[in-house]
Amino acid sequence: METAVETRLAMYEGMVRARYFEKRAYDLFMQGLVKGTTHLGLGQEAVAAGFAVPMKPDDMTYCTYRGHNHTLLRGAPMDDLMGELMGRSNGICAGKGGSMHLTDVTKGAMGSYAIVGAHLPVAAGAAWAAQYRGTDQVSVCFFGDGTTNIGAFHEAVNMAAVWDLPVIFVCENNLYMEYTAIGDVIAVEHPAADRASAYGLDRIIVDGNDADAVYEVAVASYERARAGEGPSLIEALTYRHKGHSRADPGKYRPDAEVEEWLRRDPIDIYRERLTSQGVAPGTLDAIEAAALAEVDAATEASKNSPPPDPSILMTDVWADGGSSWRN
Amino acid sequence: METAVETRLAMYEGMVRARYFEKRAYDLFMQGLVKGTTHLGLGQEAVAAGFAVPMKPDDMTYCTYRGHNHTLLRGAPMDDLMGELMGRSNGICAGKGGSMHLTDVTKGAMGSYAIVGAHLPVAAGAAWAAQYRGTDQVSVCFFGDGTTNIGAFHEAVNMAAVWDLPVIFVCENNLYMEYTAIGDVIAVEHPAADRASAYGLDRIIVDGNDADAVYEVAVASYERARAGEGPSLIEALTYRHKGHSRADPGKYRPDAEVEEWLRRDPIDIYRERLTSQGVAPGTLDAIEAAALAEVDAATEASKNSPPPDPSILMTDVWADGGSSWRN
Amino acid sequence: MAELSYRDAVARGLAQEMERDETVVLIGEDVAKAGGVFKTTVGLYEQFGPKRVRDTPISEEAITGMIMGAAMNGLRPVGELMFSDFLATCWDIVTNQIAKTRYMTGGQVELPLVIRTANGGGSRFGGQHSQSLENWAMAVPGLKVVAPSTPADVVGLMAAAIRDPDPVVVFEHKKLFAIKGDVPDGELVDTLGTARIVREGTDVTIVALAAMVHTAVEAAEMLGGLGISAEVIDLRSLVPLDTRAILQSVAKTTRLATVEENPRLVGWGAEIASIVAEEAFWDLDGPIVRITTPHIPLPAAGELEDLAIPSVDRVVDAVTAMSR
Amino acid sequence: MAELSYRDAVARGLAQEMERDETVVLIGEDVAKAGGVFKTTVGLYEQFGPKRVRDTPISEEAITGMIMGAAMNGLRPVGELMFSDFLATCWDIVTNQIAKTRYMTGGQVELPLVIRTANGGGSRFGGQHSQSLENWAMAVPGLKVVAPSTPADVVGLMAAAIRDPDPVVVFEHKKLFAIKGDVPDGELVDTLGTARIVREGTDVTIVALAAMVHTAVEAAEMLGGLGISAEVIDLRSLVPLDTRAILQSVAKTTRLATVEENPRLVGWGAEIASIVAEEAFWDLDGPIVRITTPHIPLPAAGELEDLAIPSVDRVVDAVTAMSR
Ligand SMILES: Cc1ncc(C[n+]2csc(CCOP(=O)(O)OP(=O)(O)O)c2C)c(N)n1
Ligand SMILES: Cc1ncc(C[n+]2csc(CCOP(=O)(O)OP(=O)(O)O)c2C)c(N)n1
Ligand SMILES: [Mg+2]
Ligand SMILES: [Mg+2]
Repeated sequence: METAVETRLAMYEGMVRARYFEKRAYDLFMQGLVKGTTHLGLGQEAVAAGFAVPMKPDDMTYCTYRGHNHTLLRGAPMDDLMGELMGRSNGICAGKGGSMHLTDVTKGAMGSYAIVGAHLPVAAGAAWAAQYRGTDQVSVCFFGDGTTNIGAFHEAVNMAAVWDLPVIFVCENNLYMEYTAIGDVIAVEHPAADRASAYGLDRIIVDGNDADAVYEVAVASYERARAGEGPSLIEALTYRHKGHSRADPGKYRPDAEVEEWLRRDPIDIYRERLTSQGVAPGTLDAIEAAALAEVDAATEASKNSPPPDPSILMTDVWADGGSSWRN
Repeated sequence: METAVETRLAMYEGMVRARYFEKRAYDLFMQGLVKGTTHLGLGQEAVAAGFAVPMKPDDMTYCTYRGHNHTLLRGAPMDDLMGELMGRSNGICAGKGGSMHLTDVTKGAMGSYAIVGAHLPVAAGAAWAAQYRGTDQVSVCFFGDGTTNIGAFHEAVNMAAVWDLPVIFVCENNLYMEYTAIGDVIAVEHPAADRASAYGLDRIIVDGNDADAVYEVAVASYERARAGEGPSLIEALTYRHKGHSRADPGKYRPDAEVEEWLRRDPIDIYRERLTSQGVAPGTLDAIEAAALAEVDAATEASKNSPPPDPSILMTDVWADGGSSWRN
Repeated sequence: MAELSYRDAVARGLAQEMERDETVVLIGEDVAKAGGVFKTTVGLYEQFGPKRVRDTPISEEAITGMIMGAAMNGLRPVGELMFSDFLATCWDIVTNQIAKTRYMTGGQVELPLVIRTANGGGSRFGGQHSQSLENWAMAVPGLKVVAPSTPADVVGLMAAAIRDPDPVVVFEHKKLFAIKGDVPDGELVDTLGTARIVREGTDVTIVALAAMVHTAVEAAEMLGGLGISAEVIDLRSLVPLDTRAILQSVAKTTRLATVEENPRLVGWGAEIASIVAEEAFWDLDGPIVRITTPHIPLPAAGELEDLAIPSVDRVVDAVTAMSR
Repeated sequence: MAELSYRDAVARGLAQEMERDETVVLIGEDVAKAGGVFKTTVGLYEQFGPKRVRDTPISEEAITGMIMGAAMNGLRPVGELMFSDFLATCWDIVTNQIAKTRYMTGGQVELPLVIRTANGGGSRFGGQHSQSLENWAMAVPGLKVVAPSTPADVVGLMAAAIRDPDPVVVFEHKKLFAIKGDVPDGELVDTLGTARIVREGTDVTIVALAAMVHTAVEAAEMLGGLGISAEVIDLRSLVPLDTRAILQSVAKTTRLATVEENPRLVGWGAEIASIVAEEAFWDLDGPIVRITTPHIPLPAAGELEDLAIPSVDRVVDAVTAMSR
């Protein structure tokens, strides 16, 4: 089963766009233009690409504060994402969400959730509605290794398994929570895979830095879900190149470990593989150049976008558009 | 490794006392003398006996609303327990707790908790303090099959495993939650045992209607805990003879299933075994008679005990004895 | 017009909405085959089948999280939390996720869901199964909060809650399950945010909710005998809040008392008192009095619990004292 | 006397108590080797070692449940919840277990524990990491609630909280971590339930807490320039509540305003307003005014967040208007 070259180029493009976008976000944070906090998925792009590319438009993605890449790869406009990070009025959430809450429902990017674990049952619920309505949608939920120790993980995976829901739980195991290693806080080796049997699920581990491998696992899990065979719990092994958030230098990580993983950069690996398999370097260069141009344009557009209008402070608490709690 | 006959008689006595106590509680509930609600452990006495008898006085028991038997078997005075069920001033919690919150800290009965799952981390915390202070105590935590699906279960067992805490998690699998079978809401066969590996723990299942078997498993887990080898998660297979609570007739259970389990009454089984192994029936009769007399006396004492004095409404919110939140 | 119990009114309200809209579904612990532990969902499983009325594991975060996700994808789900005390076990999902998602996404996400839960004391269940927690929900921007006091209101407000495009928490009062009342025939749909003047009066306004409405009305009758004419307002919903009804009444009576079952501090009564102390200060002819459960957990023993929860006598005494 | 940041004062208060009592232990996510995500526990791991300062999994129910159990068995544990918003994820443990256990057991169980948590907005973190939730804790009988506004108060109130035999939730304000202030040398132990008059005045009483104390003081300075003499009270703890300080001040000034960071409905300001409207009604010469964040989740964009949280200008305007 050979993956079509266009598909693979789409994954390459997705990874490169995410990479440039997040590098820029980092620079803008250091310049004080992105405020608050920001959690980068630099180094984890292959997971996002492998899962996003084979999704159908009405499939649903749930992710975390480390969700730039997932949201972008579902097709959310880069301008609006950048604007949201910068708190501008072009922001995808009108500036109300910020870096940790990127959402584009029109593209199936059903939200970025910033309380660890909370979105797992939500993703399961979306899958339940898909099952109930017979829509053939799948719901994909990304989360980190550390998230496997919170109660909501357990409740959601169990319920999804019992109800055979079309939801894919994807643990991006990047070896660390914030500043503490996952190995320090679990009694098994694999935070997600070694828990799968507790829910009657298969133990699935994939190289999260290999876009092709991720793609294959993703497609298999989607097929299973659409066939009514229930959820999958997948552990993707990967690494974040930077610290947990903001300006965290990530010093709690051994140098050798960081170096080793930087050598296993998913984009470098994929570029090499594609070219060695006959894709013209120029094709990939063009993708990179386009991505960079897109990031530049998004940055420019967002810099030029005004801050949110004060009037929106009081809108959209309720469906009537307002925030009134009284008459 | 033969269990001493006195130990076995203590277990028999414990089971019989619990049985008579709870039968009386049921009668009193039907007479309107026990108010609110009450959850009986009738049929589950062997679990309580097997774990309680080998405990040391300063070991700690944490249990649920279905905790009459565990609290009684740790040595809480029967009068005071009956008084608490009846909401009288002789109640072990002064009438403030009720059936679901029986506690006797002086006997190591560290409380009955009525929110499913909440006491698992609490029991782990008590074990952590034991480990920290080097007291050689174990903490034993009883809960039902349905409790294995709530987040607190997952968080507590994981943390206990990672910190090697001297805590024993005992799942009393009585096949039902309230009115729904456990089999309907899990994707594995054994709600606790089939989850143990997720925490690096052994898969332990015991016949919860066989006091000797429970005793052996309990002793082994205590030894492990005191040796610093960490927690155990034990699934005891048992059955409740009555409904979930109050006057629930338990009609959601197949007749044949109920009959089968009534035939496997832990007290009948144990009486038969003891007599067949040479214990004089008269010895057991005497234990039964004494237990019945104790229950009669406790009932009488509680009936004669006045309702709580109104003044205690406002006591014991704070350590200063009062409830004032202002000056 | 039929006489219905408050308990049966819950099922009737749910059935009415499930009949007209097949995206309305109900999940919770023991809600299906068993008909609910309070028998509030009896018959729904039989009428609507296992796909629409589903039992769940004991997983409150999953229950509330799942209805949130389902509401994002085309359903109008109703989730039952057996006791309102269990809101605490899924409070993150309710407050941080359900309540905030529309706002945080700039209005992208609509969450037409209902959380139903049995609330309140008086049943001798002890501190973990007796709380009145409407004020917890009221404190959270993004949640609507309903607490009916009569069978007819149960039906109409439940229907309104289900049809509402925003998340609504419906507090069903345990002590009221057995009461009966007339419920009009046919489809009933009420309006959230409308208080009801249960009893007119001219000397003092007594604002109450759920079970306390009945306490307040009884007290008002007795106060009448003592020459004090009390107006009783049943708030029915806390969010939206019918401040107009309260302010109008206080403008007439010049006095305000609130009767709350929740513990003393920062209950909904404090909000009402503060609104009146700010907006109707010049209407007032005397102090605002809050009658509440003391700031203690609820005790199990009947004699103690009855002392804790505001009684008719306590309301009569307090209102008499303030009217001197 | 040394100048210390609010952030460093947290570590100093903890270290002071850990030095004198080896039953004091600290657990939480990233509190040990990393020194806390807000760097509030820097140095404690090095000074007290891995047994007394321990990193946990991301398991807030386990963190709070474990400190409860440990407090039942001889320790005086301190648990950190990284952000106060995460209280929602363990709210059952905090409210139904920790808060109620002494009462429900008839006084058998003592729980000398502290939950520390970073609270409040202004950091552009968005709706799930910015809430001011002191009012949630205040609503729960059995919890003491502390929220310091200065480095010296952080040390003294932290020590008092740790020594207190009851469960205390200490809200550390994120926006204040960087502020500096003088802290006396030597052991500092403050008293819970004592408000402080930060600035004396005669025309109006402004009651504030944590970051809002600084806002209120700045506003009071400006009001002085406008001819309005404002007295500013820093509550410092909500439970116990120093009602005496508030009532005395209002008796003098005859006017009350509260400045709260939490959303509008049922905040602590409503409790204060209600107490005054009941007990000091005849002292008042005008409406009680609450200045709060509107009843909305907090937005992420700086311009919006600044509009939402009470500003100096907003306080000045509101107090000027009410003083007319
Ligand atoms: C309930 C909760 N606890 C703690 C946090 C703070 N926090 C944010 S991210 C994070 C680490 C999460 O680690 P992991 O799940 O591995 O995801 P990663 O950040 O590595 O992608 C923590 C502890 C939170 N947001 N929610
Ligand atoms: C968090 C929570 N959810 C629901 C309940 C209501 N409830 C009380 S007991 C019970 C069933 C518990 O089943 P199991 O754990 O098997 O224990 P058993 O009663 O069989 O001993 C339920 C659902 C509760 N007390 N707490
Ligand atoms: Mg991680
Ligand atoms: Mg059971």
